[in-house]
Amino acid sequence: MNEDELVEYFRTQMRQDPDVASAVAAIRTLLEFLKRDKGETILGLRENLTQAIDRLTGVDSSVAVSSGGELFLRFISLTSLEHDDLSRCKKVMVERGELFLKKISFSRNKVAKLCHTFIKDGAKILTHSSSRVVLRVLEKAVAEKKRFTVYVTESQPDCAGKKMAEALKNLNVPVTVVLDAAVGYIMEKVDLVIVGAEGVVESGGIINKIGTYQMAVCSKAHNKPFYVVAESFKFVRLYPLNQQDVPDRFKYKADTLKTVENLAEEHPMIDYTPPSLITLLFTDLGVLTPSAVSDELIKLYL
Amino acid sequence: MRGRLQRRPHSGMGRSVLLAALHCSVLTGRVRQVNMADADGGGERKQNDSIPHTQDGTDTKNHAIARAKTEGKELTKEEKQRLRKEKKQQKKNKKDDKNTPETETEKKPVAPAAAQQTIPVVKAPAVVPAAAAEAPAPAPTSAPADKPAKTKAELRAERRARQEADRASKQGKKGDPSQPPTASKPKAPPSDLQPVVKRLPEHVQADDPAVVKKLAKKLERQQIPLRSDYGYKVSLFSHLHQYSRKAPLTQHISIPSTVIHPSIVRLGLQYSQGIVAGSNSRSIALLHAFKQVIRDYNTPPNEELSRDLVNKLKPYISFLNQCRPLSASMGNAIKYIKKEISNIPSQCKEEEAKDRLLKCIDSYIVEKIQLAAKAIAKYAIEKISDGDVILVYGCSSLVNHILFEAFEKERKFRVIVVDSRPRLEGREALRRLVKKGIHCTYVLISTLSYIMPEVSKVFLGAHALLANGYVMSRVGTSQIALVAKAYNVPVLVCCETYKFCERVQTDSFVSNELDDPDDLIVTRKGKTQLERWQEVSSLGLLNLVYDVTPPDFVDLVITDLGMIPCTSVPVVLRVKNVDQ
Amino acid sequence: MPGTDKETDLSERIEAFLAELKRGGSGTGPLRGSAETARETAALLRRITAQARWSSAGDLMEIIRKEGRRMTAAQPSETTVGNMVRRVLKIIREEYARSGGSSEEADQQESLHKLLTSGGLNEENFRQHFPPLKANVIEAINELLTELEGTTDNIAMQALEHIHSNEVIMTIGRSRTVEAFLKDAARKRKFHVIVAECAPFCQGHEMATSLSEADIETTVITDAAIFAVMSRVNKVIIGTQTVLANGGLRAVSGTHTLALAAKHHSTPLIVCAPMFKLSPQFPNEEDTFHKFVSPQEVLPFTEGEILSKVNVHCPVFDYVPPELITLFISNIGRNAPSYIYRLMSELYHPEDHEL
Amino acid sequence: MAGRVGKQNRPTSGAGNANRKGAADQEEEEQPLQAVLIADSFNRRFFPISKDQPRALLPLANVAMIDYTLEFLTSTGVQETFVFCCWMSNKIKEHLLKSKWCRPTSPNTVHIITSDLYRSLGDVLRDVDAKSLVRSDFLLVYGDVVSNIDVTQALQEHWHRRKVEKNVSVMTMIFKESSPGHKSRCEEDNVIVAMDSKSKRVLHYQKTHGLKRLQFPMNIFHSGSDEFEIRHDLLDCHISICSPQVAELFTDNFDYQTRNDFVRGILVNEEILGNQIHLHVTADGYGARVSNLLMYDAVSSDMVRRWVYPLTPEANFTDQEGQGCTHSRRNVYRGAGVSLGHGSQVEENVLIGRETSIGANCHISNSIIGNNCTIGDNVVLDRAYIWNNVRIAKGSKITQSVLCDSVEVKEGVTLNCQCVLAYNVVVGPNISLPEGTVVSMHHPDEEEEEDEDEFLSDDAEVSNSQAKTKLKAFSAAEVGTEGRGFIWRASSLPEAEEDELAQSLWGLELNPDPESDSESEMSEGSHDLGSRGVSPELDDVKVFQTEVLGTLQRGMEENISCDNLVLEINSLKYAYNISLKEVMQILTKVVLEFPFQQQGPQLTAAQYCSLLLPLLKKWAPVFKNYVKRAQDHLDCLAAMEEFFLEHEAYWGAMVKVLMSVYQLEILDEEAIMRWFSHGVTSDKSRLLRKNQGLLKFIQWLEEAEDESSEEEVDAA
Repeated sequence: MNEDELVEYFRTQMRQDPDVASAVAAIRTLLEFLKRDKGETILGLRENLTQAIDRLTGVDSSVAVSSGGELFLRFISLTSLEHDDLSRCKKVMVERGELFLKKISFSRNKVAKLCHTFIKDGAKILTHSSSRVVLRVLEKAVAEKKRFTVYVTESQPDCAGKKMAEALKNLNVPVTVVLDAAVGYIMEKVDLVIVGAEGVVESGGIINKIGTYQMAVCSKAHNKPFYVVAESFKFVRLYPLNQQDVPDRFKYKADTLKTVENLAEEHPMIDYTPPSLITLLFTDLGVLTPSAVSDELIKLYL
Repeated sequence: MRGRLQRRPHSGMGRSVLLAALHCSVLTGRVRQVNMADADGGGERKQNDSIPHTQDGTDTKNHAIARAKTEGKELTKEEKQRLRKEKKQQKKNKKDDKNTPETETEKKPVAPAAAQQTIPVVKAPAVVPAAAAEAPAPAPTSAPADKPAKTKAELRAERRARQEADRASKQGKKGDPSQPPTASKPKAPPSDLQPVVKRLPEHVQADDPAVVKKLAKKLERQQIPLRSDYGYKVSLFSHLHQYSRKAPLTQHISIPSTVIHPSIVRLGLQYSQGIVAGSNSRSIALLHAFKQVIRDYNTPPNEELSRDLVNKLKPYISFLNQCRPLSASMGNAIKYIKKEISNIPSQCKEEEAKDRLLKCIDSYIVEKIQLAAKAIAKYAIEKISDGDVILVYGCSSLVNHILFEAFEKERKFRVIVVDSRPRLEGREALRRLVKKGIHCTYVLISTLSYIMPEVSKVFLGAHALLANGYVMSRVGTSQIALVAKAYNVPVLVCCETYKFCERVQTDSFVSNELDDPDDLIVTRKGKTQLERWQEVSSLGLLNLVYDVTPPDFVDLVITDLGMIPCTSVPVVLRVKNVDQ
Repeated sequence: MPGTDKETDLSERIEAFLAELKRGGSGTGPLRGSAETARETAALLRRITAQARWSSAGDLMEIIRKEGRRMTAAQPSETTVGNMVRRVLKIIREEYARSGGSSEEADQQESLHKLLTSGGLNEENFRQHFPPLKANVIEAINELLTELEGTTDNIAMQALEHIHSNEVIMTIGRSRTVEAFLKDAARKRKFHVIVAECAPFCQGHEMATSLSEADIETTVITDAAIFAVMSRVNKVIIGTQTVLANGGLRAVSGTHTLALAAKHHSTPLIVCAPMFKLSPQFPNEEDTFHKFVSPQEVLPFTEGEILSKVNVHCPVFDYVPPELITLFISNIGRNAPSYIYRLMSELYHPEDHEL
Repeated sequence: MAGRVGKQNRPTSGAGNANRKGAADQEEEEQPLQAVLIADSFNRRFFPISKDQPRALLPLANVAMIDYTLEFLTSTGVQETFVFCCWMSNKIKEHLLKSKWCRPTSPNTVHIITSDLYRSLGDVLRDVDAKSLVRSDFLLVYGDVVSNIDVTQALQEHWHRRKVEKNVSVMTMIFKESSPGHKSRCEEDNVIVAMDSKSKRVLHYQKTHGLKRLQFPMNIFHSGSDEFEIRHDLLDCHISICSPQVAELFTDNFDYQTRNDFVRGILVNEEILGNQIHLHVTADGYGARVSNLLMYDAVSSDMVRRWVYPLTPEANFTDQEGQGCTHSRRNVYRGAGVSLGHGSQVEENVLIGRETSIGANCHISNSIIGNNCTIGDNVVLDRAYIWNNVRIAKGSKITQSVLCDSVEVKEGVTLNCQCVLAYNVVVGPNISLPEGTVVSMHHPDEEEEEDEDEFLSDDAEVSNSQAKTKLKAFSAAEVGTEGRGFIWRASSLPEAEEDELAQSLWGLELNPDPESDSESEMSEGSHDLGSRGVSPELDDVKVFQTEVLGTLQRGMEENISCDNLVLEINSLKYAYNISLKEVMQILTKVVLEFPFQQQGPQLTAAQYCSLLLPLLKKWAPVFKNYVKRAQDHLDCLAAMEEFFLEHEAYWGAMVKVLMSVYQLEILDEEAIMRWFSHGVTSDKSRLLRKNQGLLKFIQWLEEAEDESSEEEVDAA
């Protein structure tokens, strides 16, 4: 399976169900790649996979993809430890991979189940941009006969917020789209903030659509709880100190990275929200305090 | 009938109070021994007298040092000379006091017996308490039998007192006996007329024996009994006095009171019993009492009113201060009166002078208190919008007034009344609001953080606004502000400008007031935990009266001059001083 | 037949316990200290394990879950009950695993690692039957009980590490743990304790009297004076009713104010909390979080007609967010609030978080 | 059942025999505490509701009342309870059998004893005695008592008393302190009690309801007790601790029907029998009996406001499945599966039963809604008590009403205060029921034939009435076009019935008359002041009067300017919040009495005048200040008249007084004329008007007037 096929496969994955997280898509692709891979040695296999992952991140620069990729690699290496015989090993890998995919497909519901109890009847919720997980949580809450109103930031440049608002309207939840600049204004009247995340970093902070940070700062200033909902496969081994420290490959679109040489003029697509601003993270591993995140990652990678 | 009598300066009321006092002293063994204590106290005082006057100087000096200790400030030059002045002043006092009794006797043919009693009193101070102490002797009473008698007398005294209070406060359109009082020391005024209020008052340096002794001496000169501290005092507050409500000052007053005007005695009793409480009602009551005094005053021969009257007021003031430390508002009121008195030209006729003073006082009440309240209400109502949930604490007459006004203006809001032990003044506020038909919720201060999320605005009353922008108010106010800040709820403080005060204070310790510690005792489910706290040496009860709220908790101060930030209090003060 | 007799006897005991819990704390929070409750619960569970009919660990866990649910329902505010049930469940899991030979007690916490490595979705069904299991479980529960006995002392022992001589310590209400803690310290050091009375129940008064008897210089203040006095306090030591999963507290009302005041004067806030008070509950505005007692406590019935027009609330508990807390002192050591979640995962099995 | 009985005598084994009465000390240990619960009210207060359901089973906060009572008994340590039912006994039995009380594990064994012969409390207790059910002191309560009082202390006292002097104290009644005017005080059982302060012995006991004046027998005053209290601040919890003798006594005197009879009886021939009744007054704890719908309203709201803690709605003490509900801010309770439409406000003190669905933009406050109800959009509920399976269509408005099970309210119906819709009634659409309407599926006429066979008891033949209802048609005018049900109009009943019905549902005076509560306000005012000092017994008006007097006197002596006087008086006015009218009357009175103050009461009219007139002149400004509007004039005159009516001797002076005030322009002639022609209140005042001088004066006035005013006079 050459690179173009790979990319093609990835793209189709994304296209076929728009509801899938890019990380999941990446993992699927890699699994496919693994199946078709002709490598003899485990080392070779790793080589190819790493290349493939780079390729994918080249296509979609989101943190999720790379986190997915890393996870997959880790998974390969872990399993490869158990069996030395490649062919058997591959078999195990494949089935476990399927299993893994199966498991993480539940994760959103798990998150929803954990989180909806924090939305009390008549709550006013502020959310940023559009996040599938957040949407799922709110769906759950509606199913629980909870009444709440939602403010969604329009979230320039791609106006993803509008999409979110639409989705919520269909649930007939009263929803208002607000300007990104209106976060400070609106914060006063909301009860809690819920945002998704593209990646959850080791510090327990998150990387998410640009504008999340300001929202977090604002909510801190108003002592409003700031909740993050994210599946565990978004955990990524990365420790940004501040916005500067976030690698460019995440900050900017893949193609912009290729085309533009002076990034100074470019708008970053994501920002980093430090753990101190986050009240709680809801993941399929349970409700975590920011400090618990690194714990998880340590458990996984050490 | 009684109504008439008590209004007569030298009969009726005065007597009834004193009777009450006597009864107490007759009946309760406790009191008797207090008297005894006084008696020896008297003896010791005699010694002090014998000490040559230079003593005074040293006294003042080490008292000054003491103050330096307590307040942690070094003596400024002008303070020094203040002290000097005061020394002179006191010498003068002596003279004045000498001839006050005469004046008394002259204008009191009604009770010559009293007059006779007085003269020895002046000569040998020790006799007064002694007499008081002997009084019980002829009454070999069986306690139970007399108890009712005593209580009745007390009752009468206090009923009168309370009515007085109501009247005074109601006249202030905002009377509520339950409003928290203030006891900030009167600020040092510019005019050098009243050394009494000029010094750092004794009631914030109870820990300095020199000062205490000095106070005792002064009082005795003015023939005012010294009130003895009660119970074990918490180490941090040993510089403050702590009195028991059960031992009112009036118990020690010989009958008939020679120096203290009955209306003042009554007022004192009301203060010390907390019947008149709340800075507004207290000030109004004070002003009315002074009106009474002035009415009954007539200038002794070869004295001029402006001088003599002021001197006459002095013992009264220190008496009241004994009953309960003066509040900032009272301080300002006194300052005002004294100024007015001193402004009276010497050639002016007595009658018209008195008339003029009375008018001044009335106008003070009207302008500074009643109209101020109106103005504040006008501003405050703008800040109350429909659907508001307003949190109030304790029972501030001003805040209540505002809420009433707002309610009459058909504003739709509900009120959360927060209350705190031991005074539970909130209940009074609650009753009033509910009676008016305002929708109320009632919680205790401990559950503040539960209720706060519902609240949209916090309205607080104040007892004094200090020059550094701190708000001095009923203890707990600062806590409310703190929590409100934590929940981003705006905090509005309502305060008339006559409560502004040049003093500065950054914590609630330096100058505060301790109320009767017994108030803390409660009985739940038939058990009284603190019953015998006196006997446990290591146990102390702290019944603090005030605290100060740092300006950064307060979003807005509503005064009769409009809405200002805490920080611009000094500005207002300057303006005031200019126009005064 | 003895079996049924035991059964009825058992169920009667359970009922009695439930009834007690229901009436538990008509006013001043739980009538008995939560330590006691914890012990009783554990003892009862042991009895159940001993007397109830069960063949496999699965059944036992089912039974205990069932009873556990009822107990917690009986007095939602008394979280220790639920915690004990969880502990016991955890014990059963462990014992089961051990007798099963598999040492998969390494880490039951759901984790990414597990997500990747664990083979298959098949959950342990605890169906196998091990004869010695019963004995082992009971044994383990006994250990738990002994641990419970020790908690207060263990905490008290650490007192001297935290209290230096003649400092001013503030506490609120009455916590037996804190009481022991301070008294222990008082044996060596002189210091001054300020107790906030915590109206309307005024447990503070009891606290003060008992401290002063151990002649510690004690001062009782009203709740209103907390902030005023805080500026002179250099440590705040409080007990709590529950430690929440996020490191926050569910403590007697007034504590939040106290904590805020402490924060404002940046005074360290130390919480003495035995492990059995850790509860996997989170402070969502869930309705079982608060506990309201009769308004009688606040506004007497004799207040008359205004009562029908006034709403009086008397919540017993406050939520204190973790950021206001400096340190936890538990019977197994001292932790920062951020570490609580870890303890949580050690004590309880994630699947038992909701019974 | 057998099993239970077996269990029941396990704890009480050996103590079964009833001849060991007295000797309370032994009994304390050995005897289990017993209780007699009467699950019948023996009156028809809840008709027509109680036609379909016995009162004890009516839901209060979605729990049958009897369950509260049983829970109360159990929590106070009662181990054995005898439930006596009469009306619809089978229903009660059924209910109890499937309740938790009859579970084997229940700590409180419940025996159900049914008979249709019970007509009163008396009958029951006689039966208790006959069956000799009770072995020792027992608790006596009704099936509709809601309480959380802990009676253990009372029990101790009771036992102690009985130990000290054997069998003298037969009963201890439990009362709760609560000031008059308290919402959950039932006007009907307002009692006034004279009790010995120390021994708590009842000396006199009287229901005050409907009494204008009270009298006390002399003997209570010179009875041995050196100190005794007469209390009206007590709320009867209808809980009493009885010794077994009580039952016997009931057997002995067949005329005892109610506890009231009993108490009165005991007290009357206390000397003869030497039995005493005691009182236990508790300050904390809650106890009340739901004796009518007003009380139902009060108790329900107390329940929701948590006064009966720990018996709160969310506690689910009956532990039935799914009864549990959650409690959140401002006392809002929601059962499982409750759904609220958007924009619906649940204000405060609301309990919503499980599976109930509420539409959009509703506004609900202080209400209790049962299970499985359906409420449409834009419904407004205030103090509505809605039982189970009720359907309310959109746009309805319900205030302080009771809707029984499976009632249906169609669109746009308005229920005004104190309506009652009994079971299965349908009303609407678009109809407004006037205040106090009672609608039932039973036709009121059913009553007549029932009335013969039954007296006060609820038990009645329902079967035949069913048939009747078929025949009768529902009037659309009354219950709406689609309505089903008959209005129980008071008029449709004979006189006796009428007020009984009026009583039966909503207590007596639906809203206590203003002055009564105003005065209670006043007393409260003084009371709370008392809390911070001493409570004055002086009534404000009096004080005010003396104050005014004082002021004026001083005014005299120190001739203070009138303005100042006015200032004084105003301040006083505020101080005692006296209305302007009163001020004027008092002022007038005071001034007129002033001469007496100066010279003592014995004055001739002439002297009096000579003294008074200068005063009037002096204080004219003061008067003017108050006498402005025409009304004031009249009031002033009225006051004068009043004064002179009291002092006939000075009628002569009156004219002069009037004259002077007229000349001082304090009063104008119309006013005087008006007063003269109209003001007649009593024949004495008519007499007054006959007074020669007055007539002259009036004449003089008339002459002084011109045409216009003359017409006026004619008109007047």
